[in-house]
Amino acid sequence: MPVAMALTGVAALLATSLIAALLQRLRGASRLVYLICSIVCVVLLGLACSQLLAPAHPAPTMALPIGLPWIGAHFRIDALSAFFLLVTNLGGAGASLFAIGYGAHETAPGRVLPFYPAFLAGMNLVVLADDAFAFLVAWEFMSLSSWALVMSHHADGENRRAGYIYIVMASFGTLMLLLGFGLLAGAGGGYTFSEIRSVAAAVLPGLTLTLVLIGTGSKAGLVPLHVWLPLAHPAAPSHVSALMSGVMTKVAVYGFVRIVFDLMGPAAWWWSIPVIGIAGITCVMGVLSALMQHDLKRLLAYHSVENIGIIFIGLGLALAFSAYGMQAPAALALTAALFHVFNHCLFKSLLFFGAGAVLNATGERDMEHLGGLIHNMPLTALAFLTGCTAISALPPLNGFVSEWLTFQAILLSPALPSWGLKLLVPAVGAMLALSAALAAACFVKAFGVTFLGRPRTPRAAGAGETERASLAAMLAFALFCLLSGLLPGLCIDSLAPVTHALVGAHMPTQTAMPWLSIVPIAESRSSYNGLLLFAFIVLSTLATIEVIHRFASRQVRRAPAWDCGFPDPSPATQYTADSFAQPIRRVFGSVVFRATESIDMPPPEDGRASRMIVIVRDLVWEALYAPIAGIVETVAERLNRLQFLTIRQYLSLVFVALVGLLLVVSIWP
Amino acid sequence: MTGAWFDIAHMLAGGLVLLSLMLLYQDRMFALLNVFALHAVLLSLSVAWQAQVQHAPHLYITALIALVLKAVVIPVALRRIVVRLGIHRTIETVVGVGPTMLAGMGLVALSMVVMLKATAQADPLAREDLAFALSVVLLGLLMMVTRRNAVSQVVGFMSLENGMILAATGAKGMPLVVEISVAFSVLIAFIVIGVFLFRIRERFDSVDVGALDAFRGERW
Amino acid sequence: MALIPDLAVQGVQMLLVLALAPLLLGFTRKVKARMLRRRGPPLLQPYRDLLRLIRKEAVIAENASWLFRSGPYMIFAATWVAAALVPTFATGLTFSWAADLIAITALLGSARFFLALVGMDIGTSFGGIGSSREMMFASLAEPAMIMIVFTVALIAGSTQLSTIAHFILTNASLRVSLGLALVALIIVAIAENARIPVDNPATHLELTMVHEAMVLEYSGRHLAMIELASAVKLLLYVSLIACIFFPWGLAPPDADLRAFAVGAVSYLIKLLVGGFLLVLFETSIAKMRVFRVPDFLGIAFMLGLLGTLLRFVSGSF
Amino acid sequence: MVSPALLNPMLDALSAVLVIPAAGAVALALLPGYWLSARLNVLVSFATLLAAVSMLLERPVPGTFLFVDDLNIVFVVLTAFVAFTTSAFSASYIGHELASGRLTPRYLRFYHAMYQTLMFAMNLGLLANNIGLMWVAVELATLTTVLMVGIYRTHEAIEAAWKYFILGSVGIALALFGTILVYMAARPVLGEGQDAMVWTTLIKQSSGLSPELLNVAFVFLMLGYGTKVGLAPLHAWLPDAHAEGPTPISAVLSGLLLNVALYALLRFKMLLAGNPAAVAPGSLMVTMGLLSLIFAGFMLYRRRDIKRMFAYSSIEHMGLITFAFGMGGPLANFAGLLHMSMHSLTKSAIFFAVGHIAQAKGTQRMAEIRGLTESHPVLGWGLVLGVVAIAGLPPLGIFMSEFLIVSSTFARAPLLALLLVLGLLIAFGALLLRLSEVAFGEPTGSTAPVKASYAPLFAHLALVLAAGIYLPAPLVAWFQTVARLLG
Repeated sequence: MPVAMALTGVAALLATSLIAALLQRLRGASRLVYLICSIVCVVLLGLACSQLLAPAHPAPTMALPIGLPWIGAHFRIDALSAFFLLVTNLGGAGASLFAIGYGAHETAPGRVLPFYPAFLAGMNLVVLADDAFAFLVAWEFMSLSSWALVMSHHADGENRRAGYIYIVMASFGTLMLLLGFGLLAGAGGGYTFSEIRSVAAAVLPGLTLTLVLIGTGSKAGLVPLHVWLPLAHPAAPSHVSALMSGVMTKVAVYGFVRIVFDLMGPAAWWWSIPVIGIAGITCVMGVLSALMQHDLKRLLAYHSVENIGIIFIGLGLALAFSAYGMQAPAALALTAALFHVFNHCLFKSLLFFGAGAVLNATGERDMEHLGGLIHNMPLTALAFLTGCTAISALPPLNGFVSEWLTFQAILLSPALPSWGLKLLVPAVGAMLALSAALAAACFVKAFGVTFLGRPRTPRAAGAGETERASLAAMLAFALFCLLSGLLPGLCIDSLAPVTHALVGAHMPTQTAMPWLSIVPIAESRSSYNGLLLFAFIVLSTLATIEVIHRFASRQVRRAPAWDCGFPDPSPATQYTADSFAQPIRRVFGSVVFRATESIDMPPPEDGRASRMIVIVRDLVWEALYAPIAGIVETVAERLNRLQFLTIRQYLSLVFVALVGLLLVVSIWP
Repeated sequence: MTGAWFDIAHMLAGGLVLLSLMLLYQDRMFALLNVFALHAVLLSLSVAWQAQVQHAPHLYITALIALVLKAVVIPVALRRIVVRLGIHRTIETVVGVGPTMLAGMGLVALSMVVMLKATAQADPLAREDLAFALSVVLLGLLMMVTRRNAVSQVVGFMSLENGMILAATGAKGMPLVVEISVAFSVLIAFIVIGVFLFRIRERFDSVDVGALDAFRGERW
Repeated sequence: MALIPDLAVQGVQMLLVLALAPLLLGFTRKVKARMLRRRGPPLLQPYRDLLRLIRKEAVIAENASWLFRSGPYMIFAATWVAAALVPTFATGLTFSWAADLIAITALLGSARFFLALVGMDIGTSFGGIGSSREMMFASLAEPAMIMIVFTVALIAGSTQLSTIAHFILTNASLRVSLGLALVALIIVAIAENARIPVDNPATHLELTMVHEAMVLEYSGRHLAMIELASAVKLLLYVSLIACIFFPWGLAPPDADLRAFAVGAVSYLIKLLVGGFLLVLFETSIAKMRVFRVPDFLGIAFMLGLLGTLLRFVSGSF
Repeated sequence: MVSPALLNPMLDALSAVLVIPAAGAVALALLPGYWLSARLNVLVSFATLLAAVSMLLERPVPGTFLFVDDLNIVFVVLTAFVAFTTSAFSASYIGHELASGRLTPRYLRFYHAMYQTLMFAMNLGLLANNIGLMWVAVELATLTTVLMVGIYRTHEAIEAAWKYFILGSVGIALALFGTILVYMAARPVLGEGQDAMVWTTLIKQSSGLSPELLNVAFVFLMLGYGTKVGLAPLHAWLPDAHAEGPTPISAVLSGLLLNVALYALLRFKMLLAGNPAAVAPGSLMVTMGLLSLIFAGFMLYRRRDIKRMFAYSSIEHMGLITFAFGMGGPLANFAGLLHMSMHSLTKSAIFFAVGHIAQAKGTQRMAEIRGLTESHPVLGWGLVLGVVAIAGLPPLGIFMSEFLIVSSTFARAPLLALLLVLGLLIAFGALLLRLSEVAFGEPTGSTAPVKASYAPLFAHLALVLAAGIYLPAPLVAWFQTVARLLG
């Protein structure tokens, strides 16, 4: 009974959080808690794998007499839930393992330990839930526990603000989803997913789609609902940031896939247009904003926005294809999206781990204060570098494979009959290409400024390698990145049941291909073989080294940096994060961020240093959120006068109400 | 019942409405109190008449309460309050008497419409009675709303309550009328005592809102 | 098809690109010098330079990391592999389907990624300038390249170079989108290879250099690796243009030796023509300011996007 | 005429629920010494609770004055329970007030007597089978609470009490007029005298009553009892009364008295619902509910006094409940009942926490209360949990009712649901904003530990949590029957 097992795991997590609440004062409590969490996650991971590789038909379900009384709480593990269960617990296990080392440095364990397992449990429950109520409860519980984690370092006002914006956005999204389910379930209140499925076509599909897009998008971080994300993710402890960025956004994607592909019935072609359009904008906006950051964790958080965009491009394409009954392309697009979900979970968690390790070693999140860490933290640097390469979609790592698949799906879309899509898809393809290139720039900046060069502060110079457990987590994830890049066929094949269930087809079996290369449609059309490429590169590298070292010189002399003849001793002359991004800021920023640079040059006689002022504005916030806040403020202020009336005036309110109602009654027919 | 009975009840009720309008019109404290005493007397008369008509002796108690308490005790008490608060010269009305009167007329019309429309099949006495009662109630409320002074507002409330009693007694055979009138008298007593104890003069409507903010416990 | 000969052909191809790359470089220098009324270095000078560099000891800054030392080899290897995957004289090589055009682009991307990183490793201001500008160029050149790939792929219905070449060969006809793609590809090639007007391979003037600034700290064998890598990259782009737009003479899969010979000869001719045209272009215009380069590359991007759009809208373009 | 029913020699549970608090009030009025009286207060409340629960087991037969049916027993048990826990809370709260000298023993004796009188009045109002008697009971409850709100004798307290008193009296008067009109409507059908005011007979004959008269009557009743419920724009008394009175009274006001008024409203709604010709009362309730919800939501933003803020949140939730009952239908009514009980428990729990917090920090001004989770972890997290619950976050009970209300409404009237969601969001934003200031950040004010019994607070929260996760089947069935009653 797999569902029962899964629920037991969840229960174990919840129990852990209770225990943690009681034992938080104990020494070694954190190790214990994280150990338990990682074990539970590994177990759930195994369960998910077994369900994904050998899906049971029909999907195992289970109903508990909790939740809505006359419905109860339904849980189910089909291929889709199994896949996301896998992603969730993979990330969970990694984060817990990382936290075994990392958590020791936690200043306020009492505010992290009780909520961490609850957060994991919440995410698992979302994936397991099989009725609207259970789904929403789990969904909001997930938000709530993560909010508590964001608030764990509450002394900092910024974090409090982040937490506040986060929880408000989260419950806004939940309410939208609630409305959406209200539409799907109808007045009768048929809240179980099976009942919703049984309804042939959704009423008001446009409204439902909008609500779902807002609801899940606000959690996943689609522009313009992403504002909370770059605030909240960095505010949490790093292993939690890893979970929020690497896993929780994926749970949101799960929500979208589950509702739109599974519950809403057959898709209409125009559904895909808003999805694809928003996704494209999200890509570019996300990566550009990431480039403007110099806070390492915030950069990573913004970059999650970009990856969410990539995922939603795939989903949108899949919607379009399946709406026109082109099942094979739909399967390709969906596979691309889901594979990218998996990959992003891997390397984004990895990168946040790295950021956490750096944070522990130096106490700094600001790249401008870092640098040269590769010398003192070689292994962390290696793992982080792998993550950077993977997330920049460079072969032979995994990030490239999923983006390559997405490109292949785009290349199939001219066959779509709709003109709107004919115009939209290439534009979005361009955006995707653009954001892929910018991502590379972004991570050259991230790695180069943080790990390379000379240390910019003593704290950076005095950094030391991080704990063994944390290292293990990072290196393991780096290895996964490499493996799933070299053997993508395995991952793609294991996604087959999911796509088959959702769009009625799956990609050709990849492991059957010669030399383990992946072939979306036909070998003559396109194919890619990461393993071979990797072997090639490694071999030729070794060969070159061998040749040169054997037949030519191998001696090395260390000397001061050349630097065109006049090296500068001060590390302050290095390129900083901001100056690295300056060319790109000048190319794109002036449009997207209204970025302005001004130089304040003091007159000759006064001695202060001249300064360069860069102003980067967040137009989304200014155009959308600030006005809303302003409106609420003004209305509240206006209405507030009613608090200061006199009794006579209050009486006159009553009087007016009475007379008004009497008038109504008197003119009532 | 014969027409005479009916007409008398009718006349008494109508008289009450007239007196309510006069209350609205008064702009001197003592005069106001006098008119109110008259109001109470008229009420007790009509209640007694109803007791007579309906052969409901317990209504006499209500009439008695009305007479003793409202026509004598409370006006006297209020008079003393007025004296010691030194407000016997002033009546600050929010809007002028003219508009107030007009509004009063409108309210009477409204109550007529509402009631006569609503009580199509009830017996005529009850209908008229209810209509008048409602207009007395509304006029009382109007008075509370348009007067700044605590005492005159108490008067307004009491006239409103007279309307209630009128309606209650008009409703033929209604039980608990006595209890209700007693309960109301307790209410009135509380209000008067409140005015008396806490020197409430402006609390109904403090002109200076800043003082009120302090009371609201906001805006320190 | 038999594995051994195919592997042999593949090996020949790899060695060929390695062998021809410096030659192309020398050829361009020579021609350029001639055009500027100079005698110029001998044709084989690049080989000599490389050999000397290899023999020299490598001088490395004190704070160089392992990345700095291993970088050049990785860059070189990635570029070399990418070049080996582009059909030069014959299509349908054994490993040609190991990576399609997108993958080749991405391989060059990873080479650049590491180049930019090693540029920042020492922590000098020049390295920073170089890397940041390089990435800025790349952020436009790469999408432009992808757009070109889209256009071509939509025409040929494949992203496999062999298939594309074959398609162009079999039903050759002038196409608007193809023309757009060609122009765009040339622009991208110029930018990617740090040629005038985007960058000047010959200068060490601080404010103008981009590529040179990144490799400023390198010496000895490391520098040789990077020089060779850039030479190979130049060759790669020339042969890429040749393979996509002028595939005539390419030996078909499992061809006989004669076909291979024809292919080799025609390839050599294409290289010379390409190099000559490049030099002609370079000598005829001046280098542009760094912040005009985005406009230059933007043109390529727009052309590629236009081509793709046309293909999306109708198959006849 | 009330007396015979009360001094009924055979003490069945029904009269016990009334007699025990009445006797308790007398005893407490005579008993000196706060320690003893506080304990006695708890004891009496517990006895009342027992009596109330016993009514669940076997229903007393309805009399002409008092009766028990599925609807009011919900309220009675809830009232008795919250009254009991609140008395326990006040036992630990009042001691501090005495120590800090805000209250003298004399006032304390008065306070306890009044507490039981209030319980008596509320139970009477709930159990009354006679609409006149119900009215008297509600007025009695009003008077007692007025006296307790003003008990601190500060300017603010007196002002609040006075405002409450005046507005309440007017409301009561309007309610009476409505009651008279109902009687008038019933008289032609049921004849003169008792029957025309006895609930059980009224509801039987509801279809025969004159619809026009009922419409007018409902206007008056809506405004009259609505004033007590605290619906905008009749709400003015509520925030100040909550803010200035002793915290146990705030808890009782929010948790119970509002419910009693709402109960009266529901009774008359059933009456109209039973009469096909009458105007549907739903629309009026929906309008006022929505108005109160959104209005209170906005008002929350500018609050500086912590108790006043939660008073406004009570207005908001009362609006939501009224809205639900106005929508009607099995789902919405069920949700309304659930929400009402959840709100009583949660809001009183919040006031328990707030009371201790105000005592610990020596102020009610939120600007001076910071970082509670640091300085007073138990209280702070208790408050967080309470606010999270009241804001409607799962897995706590209020989420379930809000889920049902919103989703069922959206299927029937999308526009209303959107307004509803808007109001909920606004209120949510305000509550969480204040919470993140009060509960988190650098602690300010005294960090001296408070000696307080957290049992009532966490008992309520535990109940709310449990209800959010699992509702026992009998309770559900019972609520469903009541929902059906409400039509």
